Amino acid sequence: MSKTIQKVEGITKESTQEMIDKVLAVYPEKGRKKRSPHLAPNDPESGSACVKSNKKTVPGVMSARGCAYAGAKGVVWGPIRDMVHVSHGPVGCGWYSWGTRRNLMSGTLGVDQFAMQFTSDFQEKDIVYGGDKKLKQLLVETKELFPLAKGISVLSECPVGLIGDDINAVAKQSAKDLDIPIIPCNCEGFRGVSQSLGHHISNDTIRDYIIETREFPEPVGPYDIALIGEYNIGGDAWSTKPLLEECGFNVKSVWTGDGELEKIAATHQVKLNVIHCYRSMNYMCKVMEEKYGIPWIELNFFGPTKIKQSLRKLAELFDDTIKEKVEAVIAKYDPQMQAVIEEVRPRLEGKKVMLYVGGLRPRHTIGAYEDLGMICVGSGYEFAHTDDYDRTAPEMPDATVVYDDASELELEEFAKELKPDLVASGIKEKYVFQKMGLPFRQMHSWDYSGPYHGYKGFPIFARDIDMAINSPTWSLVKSPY
Amino acid sequence: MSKTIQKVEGITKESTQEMIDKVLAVYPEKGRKKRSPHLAPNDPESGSACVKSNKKTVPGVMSARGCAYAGAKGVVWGPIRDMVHVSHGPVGCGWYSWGTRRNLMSGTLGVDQFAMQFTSDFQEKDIVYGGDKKLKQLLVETKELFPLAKGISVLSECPVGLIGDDINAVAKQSAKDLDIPIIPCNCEGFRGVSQSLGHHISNDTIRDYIIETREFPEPVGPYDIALIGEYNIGGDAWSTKPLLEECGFNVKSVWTGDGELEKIAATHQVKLNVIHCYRSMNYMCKVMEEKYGIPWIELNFFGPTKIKQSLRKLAELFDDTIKEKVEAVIAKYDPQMQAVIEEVRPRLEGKKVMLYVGGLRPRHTIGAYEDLGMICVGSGYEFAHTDDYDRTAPEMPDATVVYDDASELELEEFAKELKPDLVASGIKEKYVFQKMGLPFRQMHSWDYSGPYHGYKGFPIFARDIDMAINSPTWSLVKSPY
Amino acid sequence: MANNLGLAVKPVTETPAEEIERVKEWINTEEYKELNFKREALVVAPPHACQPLGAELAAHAFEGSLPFVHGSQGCASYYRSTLNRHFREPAPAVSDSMTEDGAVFGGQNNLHEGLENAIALYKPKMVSIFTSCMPEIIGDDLSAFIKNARNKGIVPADMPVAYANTPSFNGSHVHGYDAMLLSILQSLTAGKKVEGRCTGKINLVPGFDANTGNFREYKRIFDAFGVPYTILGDISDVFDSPLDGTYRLYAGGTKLDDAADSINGKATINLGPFTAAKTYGWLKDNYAGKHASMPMPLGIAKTDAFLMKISELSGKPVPESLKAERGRAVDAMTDAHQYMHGKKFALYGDPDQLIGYVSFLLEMGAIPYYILCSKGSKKVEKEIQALLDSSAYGKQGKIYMGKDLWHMRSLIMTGPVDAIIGDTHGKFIARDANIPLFRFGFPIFDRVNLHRYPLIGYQGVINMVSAICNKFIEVVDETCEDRFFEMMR
Amino acid sequence: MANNLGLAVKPVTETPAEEIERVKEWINTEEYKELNFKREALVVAPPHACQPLGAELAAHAFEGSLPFVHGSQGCASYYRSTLNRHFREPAPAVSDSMTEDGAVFGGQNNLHEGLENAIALYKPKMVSIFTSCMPEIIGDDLSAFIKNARNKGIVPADMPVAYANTPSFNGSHVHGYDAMLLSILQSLTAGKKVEGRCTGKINLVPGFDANTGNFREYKRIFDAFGVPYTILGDISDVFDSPLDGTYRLYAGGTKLDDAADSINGKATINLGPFTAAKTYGWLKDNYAGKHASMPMPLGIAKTDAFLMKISELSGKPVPESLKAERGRAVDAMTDAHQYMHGKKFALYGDPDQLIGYVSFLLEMGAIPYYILCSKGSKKVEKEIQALLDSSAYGKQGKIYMGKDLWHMRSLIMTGPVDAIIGDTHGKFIARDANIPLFRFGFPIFDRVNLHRYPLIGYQGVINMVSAICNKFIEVVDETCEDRFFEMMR
Repeated sequence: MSKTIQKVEGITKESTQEMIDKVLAVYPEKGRKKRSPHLAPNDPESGSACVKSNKKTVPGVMSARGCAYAGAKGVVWGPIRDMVHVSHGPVGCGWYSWGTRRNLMSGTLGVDQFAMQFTSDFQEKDIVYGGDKKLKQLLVETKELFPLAKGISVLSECPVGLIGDDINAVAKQSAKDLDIPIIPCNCEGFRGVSQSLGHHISNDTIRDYIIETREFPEPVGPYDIALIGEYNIGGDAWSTKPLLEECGFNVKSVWTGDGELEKIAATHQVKLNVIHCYRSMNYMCKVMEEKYGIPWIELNFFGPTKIKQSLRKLAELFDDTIKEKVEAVIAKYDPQMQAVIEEVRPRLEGKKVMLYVGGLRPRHTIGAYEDLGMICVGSGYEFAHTDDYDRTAPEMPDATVVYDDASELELEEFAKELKPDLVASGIKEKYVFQKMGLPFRQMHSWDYSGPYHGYKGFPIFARDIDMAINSPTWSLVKSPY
Repeated sequence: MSKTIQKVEGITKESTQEMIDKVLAVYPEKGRKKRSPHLAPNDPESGSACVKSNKKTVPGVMSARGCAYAGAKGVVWGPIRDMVHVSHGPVGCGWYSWGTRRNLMSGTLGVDQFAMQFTSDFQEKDIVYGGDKKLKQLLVETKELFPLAKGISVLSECPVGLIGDDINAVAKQSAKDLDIPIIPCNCEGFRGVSQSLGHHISNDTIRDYIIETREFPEPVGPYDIALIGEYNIGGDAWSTKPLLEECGFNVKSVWTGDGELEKIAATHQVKLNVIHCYRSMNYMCKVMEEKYGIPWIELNFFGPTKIKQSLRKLAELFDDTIKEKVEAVIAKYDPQMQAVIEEVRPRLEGKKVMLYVGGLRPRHTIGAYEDLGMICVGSGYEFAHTDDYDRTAPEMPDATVVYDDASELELEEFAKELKPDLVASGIKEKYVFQKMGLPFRQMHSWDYSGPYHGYKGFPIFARDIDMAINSPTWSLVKSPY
Repeated sequence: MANNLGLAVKPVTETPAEEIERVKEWINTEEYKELNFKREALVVAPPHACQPLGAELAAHAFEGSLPFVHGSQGCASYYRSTLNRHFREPAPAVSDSMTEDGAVFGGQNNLHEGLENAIALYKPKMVSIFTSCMPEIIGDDLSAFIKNARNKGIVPADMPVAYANTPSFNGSHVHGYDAMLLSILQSLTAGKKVEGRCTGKINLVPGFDANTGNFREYKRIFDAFGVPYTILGDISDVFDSPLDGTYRLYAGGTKLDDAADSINGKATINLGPFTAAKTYGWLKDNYAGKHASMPMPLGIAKTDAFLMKISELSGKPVPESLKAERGRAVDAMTDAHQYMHGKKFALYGDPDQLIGYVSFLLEMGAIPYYILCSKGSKKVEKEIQALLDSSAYGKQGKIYMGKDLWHMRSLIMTGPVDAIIGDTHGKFIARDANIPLFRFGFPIFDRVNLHRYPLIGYQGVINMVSAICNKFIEVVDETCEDRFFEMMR
Repeated sequence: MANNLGLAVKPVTETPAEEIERVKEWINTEEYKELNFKREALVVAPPHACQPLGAELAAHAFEGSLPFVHGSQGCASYYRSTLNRHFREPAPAVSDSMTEDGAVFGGQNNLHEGLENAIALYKPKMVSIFTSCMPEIIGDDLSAFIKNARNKGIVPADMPVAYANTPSFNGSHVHGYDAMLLSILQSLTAGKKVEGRCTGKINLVPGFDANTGNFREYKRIFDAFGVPYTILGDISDVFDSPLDGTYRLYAGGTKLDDAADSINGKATINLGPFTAAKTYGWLKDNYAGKHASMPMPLGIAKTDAFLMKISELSGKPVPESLKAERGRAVDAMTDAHQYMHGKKFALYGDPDQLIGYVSFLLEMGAIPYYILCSKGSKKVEKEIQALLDSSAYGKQGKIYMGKDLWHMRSLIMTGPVDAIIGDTHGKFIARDANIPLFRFGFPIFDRVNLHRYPLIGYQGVINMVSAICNKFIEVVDETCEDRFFEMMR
């Protein structure tokens, strides 16, 4: 998916570095030294990361990062619909992550789908005397009140690790007693530097407790694949899964959007893992590759250009049946997508977007904006690693600014300098930029819209971007008096 | 339905007359002379009217009365659901009477039910050149756009009569041309002294254009009756009609609540006319009695006492089959009604109500209040005749005030003097009394509740009266500071 | 067979169910729409009332003014109950109860007797007389009748009596309001003009508007400016009076002295400009000070213009507090724009309000799709068209002048929209089309308190945004599949 | 069979549809309810958050105050996004990003480095520090850390630094608010008490309240009295700032000087009284002037009491304008009582708000049927019970302390009510029970602007009446048979 190096008028390595230096000047020396390696002009030619990443957040800088628990509960475990996910510890963590990620789910709440907040609601006495006994009791009650739950995840919050509880032992015993998978996940928020470790820990628990505990009753077929790192935000999986099926694949399981525990557990049987969000699930892809010899491929489902490239790249791994179907699918949808572009692009041509998100979006969405005629003038990740930035370099125009774990001040100053027509970031940033009069879309939650993935998603994405940038409300910002 | 003469503590002929004199003193001499015969203490023993009625309203007194058009459109014709009722003249009259009477209807609006406002929307040029031509065209358009309408009524507004249009000729010709009954109703608002003449004129047009134009296909049975003067306010007819049916009758037509033109047209075939609202439809009962020998009986469907009396009185006219059914019905519902009374009466015992309404309610509802333990301390009609007041005298306690076509000032002053716990009157009075801190129910429209008729209605009536009087909001009226 | 009336007797029939189904579908078709739009004589469900209703509203708007209907008492009952139902408040008004003999002898006797009684019973500070059909048809000479009444001593010499001809077969409630207001101002200001005198106040003429919240908002805005003002006329206390155990026959209204002195005002702003056109014409010729006629302040731009006009006329800057309110309203619009952007609306109502709603919708990126005015004019159409032309979101807008709600129904059933803005009378269409109706117009018979929430000004913008967007979200919440039922919206 | 993890391998199964249907019905039964109420360890869908969230709200409420989370940055992200979503506004706050090594070395280094950076980057006038779990577990000594920071010159000598221990395993957001507020006031007023000085102002402590409209309403009420006041602390401009092209990191809040001088106030009114109990306890001992603790002014009676208290403390009569507002609110209640009378409500939320809703509902003749507080207390229960006992409409009311929304679901599915009053989290129950949810609580994630409409005071009464009654009417309009679909309601 390489492409020619793009330039943006007025943006040079020097101008970008100057902009970076200007904001760094505000920092005290120590802070400046720490932040400096995380900010740099992009060098697409190098094809590799221009910034450092996955380091501790500098204290006091107003970071957008979450924690390991957030990565475990919000990202990996939470979307599995047929399990009860217990936020083990004080009430807050589960409360904040209750219904706030938009990983949509099928099923009936409290019956065979469990999107409520389950918590052990630690009190002072649980801190003093430990929470293991309470956990044991809680698991019994969960099984009793929610008999159709296929399993229970126990997601530790900070106090659990700090007071030395042994949830692993409790889970083991209770799983036996209750005859139901109970997965202890030591994802205390203080672990690691961001939600990223939460993903890793969760991947590890899938490896240790889930995978290969089930098998599909039907024989394995040549087109059996799994869709990994697809969380069904705003219904994304309900766009991508049918698309892959239309291309001739059997999508045996989705990790973990609208996910089902037993299908995830049987994923060791598929022929290929198709991964979308590399950051949060590459660990398990690698495990499955090593352990079961399952190859994996990274795709991009944003915007017709990337979708087309991705589908063809995927088809390359299969026979002509698939190749023909993929071409037929492209032939069917591409004109529809072009119609969308024709409608919207005249209103968006040349508009500049600045991205700051998590997961795969800071690089994966660039092509979709480009499909709309837009230019990416800055991008960065909340919790990425070097391999993410390596992959980002070729996607972004030359010398545009890259920021890792950006502080709000940095983003503000960059926006003031770059004057983007759109900022695409998270809820914590949204109203900051809107107050500045800058159009904004939440790109973690699709701003309560979606899906944005696949051919079903692109027209919605295009409509939303158009609406955000061209809403007449922006012309009202400046008072005439 | 006679009863022993009731007394109200503190109310004597003298006290009432004093109260009347006090308010009359405010009038200029001429006005006082005109109003004086319309205000008097009740004399139940006399069994006859103590006031004059059906006279011109005194100019300038803030009367609650409507006009002949209101009596025709709002009361008699409007509720017939399968006809188009054209308000012929300027836009207003039809607009004001559009959906404001709560005569509920079955059917689908614009298809086989026509509760919209149909108007010829007179303009200056229609006044100058006459509206007959427009009417003719309008009738064609009506037939074309509303093919399922069973007929069209043309209800004249004031200008029509004053400019000398001949709607009768137009109706006659168009009825022939379009092959559909078209009923011209010369109910200009300036005719007569109140809506009462509108009822009469409408009755006359039914006589002249409708009755005996249809016949029921099935043979006449011994229990075939018509329900006259039941307008289905808030669904009243959907309580009274099934009740009569439960008693063994075939209710062949209802005049005119949720009414059907052709069934009304075949009413000359029934064995008995049961009339509820005597005022608005006694004319046609008398016509049917004279012309077709159909007897009629006045009943009262408000409150279990009156309902019971009414049903037995009705049964008296029929054989044992009916008598047994009526007793069975009473035995079934009476205990339910007593349960309602037991629940509500302790909260209403001894409460005083002042009535000022139209039609049959100023006398017919008294028994229902009494069922709840309440006392009527004043009553009067907007547009009654002497026969109404004759019928009222025995229902009201001795010496309580009777007012005919009361002015707002009179009502206000009487309320200040009598301090009723409830005023039951119309929308124009409602907020006046509420501002005085007096509980109030609209008793033309059941205050957007209902039904109030029959056994189905009484529990709702009881609940509403209880709610109105005992709403805790009344205790908030006086500020503590 | 013929009956004894000489009419043919047929059997009672039932319309076959299939026939009903057929027509049910037919009335939703293009074919029906075309037929429907061919109507020339029949008017079905027009959303406007007649002149005297508006006249009564104007008559209520002045201190101690008793609305007096010269005509049948039935007319008065209709006007009063309309106002009762809309405001859920008293609407005290009298009539002189003309009947048949009026047609023969004219209405002078009724008028005189009525005035005598009304003044004795209801002790007004002024009487505001307007006409219903009968006297208009028979040609009563109100001017002469009232002169005679004065001569006969029926009306105290110092009691102002205004009178307006408000024929129901011409214009709508809006025109009646204009006529009555004009007469009231003429009668109150007669002889009050003092050369060189300036009250220092700005007169505001909002025209027919049955939203008491709007009036309170105008006052709050002037107070924020610290600019003295006189509203001509002010219904806010009249139709939003306290419930405290005392019934006030005259619960508020513009003080008569203020109204009289308004002729010596510093400036006069007419909002509308269709709603009080005649009055404004006269004011411009007769009132001291500067004059301005401008649209109702609905939406941001029109509110900006209003505030800047106050600023210009008063010489005071727009206060910071209002500027902050502006920012908060724009904030609310921006935060919610995604719930309205691209949504199609059908609108109907009085001309000036329609112009305001169109302006507001365009500011939100919403599409005013059908704009219907049952008593519009070429001028109104031109004004709305100009607005539509000013925005990309106005391109699809179609204007229907002189059409009614039965036309609107055909439009919506054949070319759907997302919502309707109108008054209570649109609820049947809204139900048939299964879309929300936003009750911003008059009358509102089926909701409580809506007239207490201003639609004008920046606060009005927030109120409209809230009502519309929250309803759209609610519809999603109530109608989506389980799997799309979400915590956040 | 066992896999290479040593775990048994079973086939992938599908839950049979009948089984799903069975459980679907079962969870709505009395049997399930009983089982559900037997829970001792598991908590499902509790409608309260943890202390630091409340602390952040308090920390935002003062001019130039930067909320500073001593703990993991993930915690800060959670608190901030909750406030972002509720207000649709920025919520700038920092954390000192403690990680594993904090457990070993304590959090002083993080705190110091964080303060240094935060002060340089975000230039606060004060820093308001509160804790999430980690430092609470490891026992960081904030007091010492901050002293050290001052000694090391990390914090300017004249910059106030407040700090509160807000353990998440204790109390709820309400208690965190209380703790932070107390610390802010202690730190701002330290050394500011001047014998004999009186600011002449009334201090108002509204406690945890995420309705900016309420705060504006408090201010409007004091202004109407003409009584000077200081609100401790004032979030109204912070979370309802204009969109005008300028981002303000600190958009409002109680002025620090005013807060400092509040210790010399004429009087202090604590509203709640559960929401800021500790703060009030300290204020009573340390602040000059008179003190009063009273319920939130929700409903007429509690607003009356509030106004009379202001009147008593200020020596000024309740202004006529507010008395008229009272009358208008009572008018609105009376006009609409029939739409609420006898309707059953399920309520949940914070104690003080629950007390207010119960009081308001009883005034309307509505029935507070289930009253649930997931962090209640015997004292709260007693207070609510006393209210219920005071009215015939309270007889059926049942109070549930320490229960959650999964309990509430069982209650409602087995014993129906007409509506729920709560926050967004109740929407799933409302959907299952097919009844309206009135979002009067916190947070509101799925509607716009609701936090801009006051619920307190007389205007709040009108807003609650309007929201509730119009929704009930709407439900009738939307669900009735055609033959009961009417123009008037």
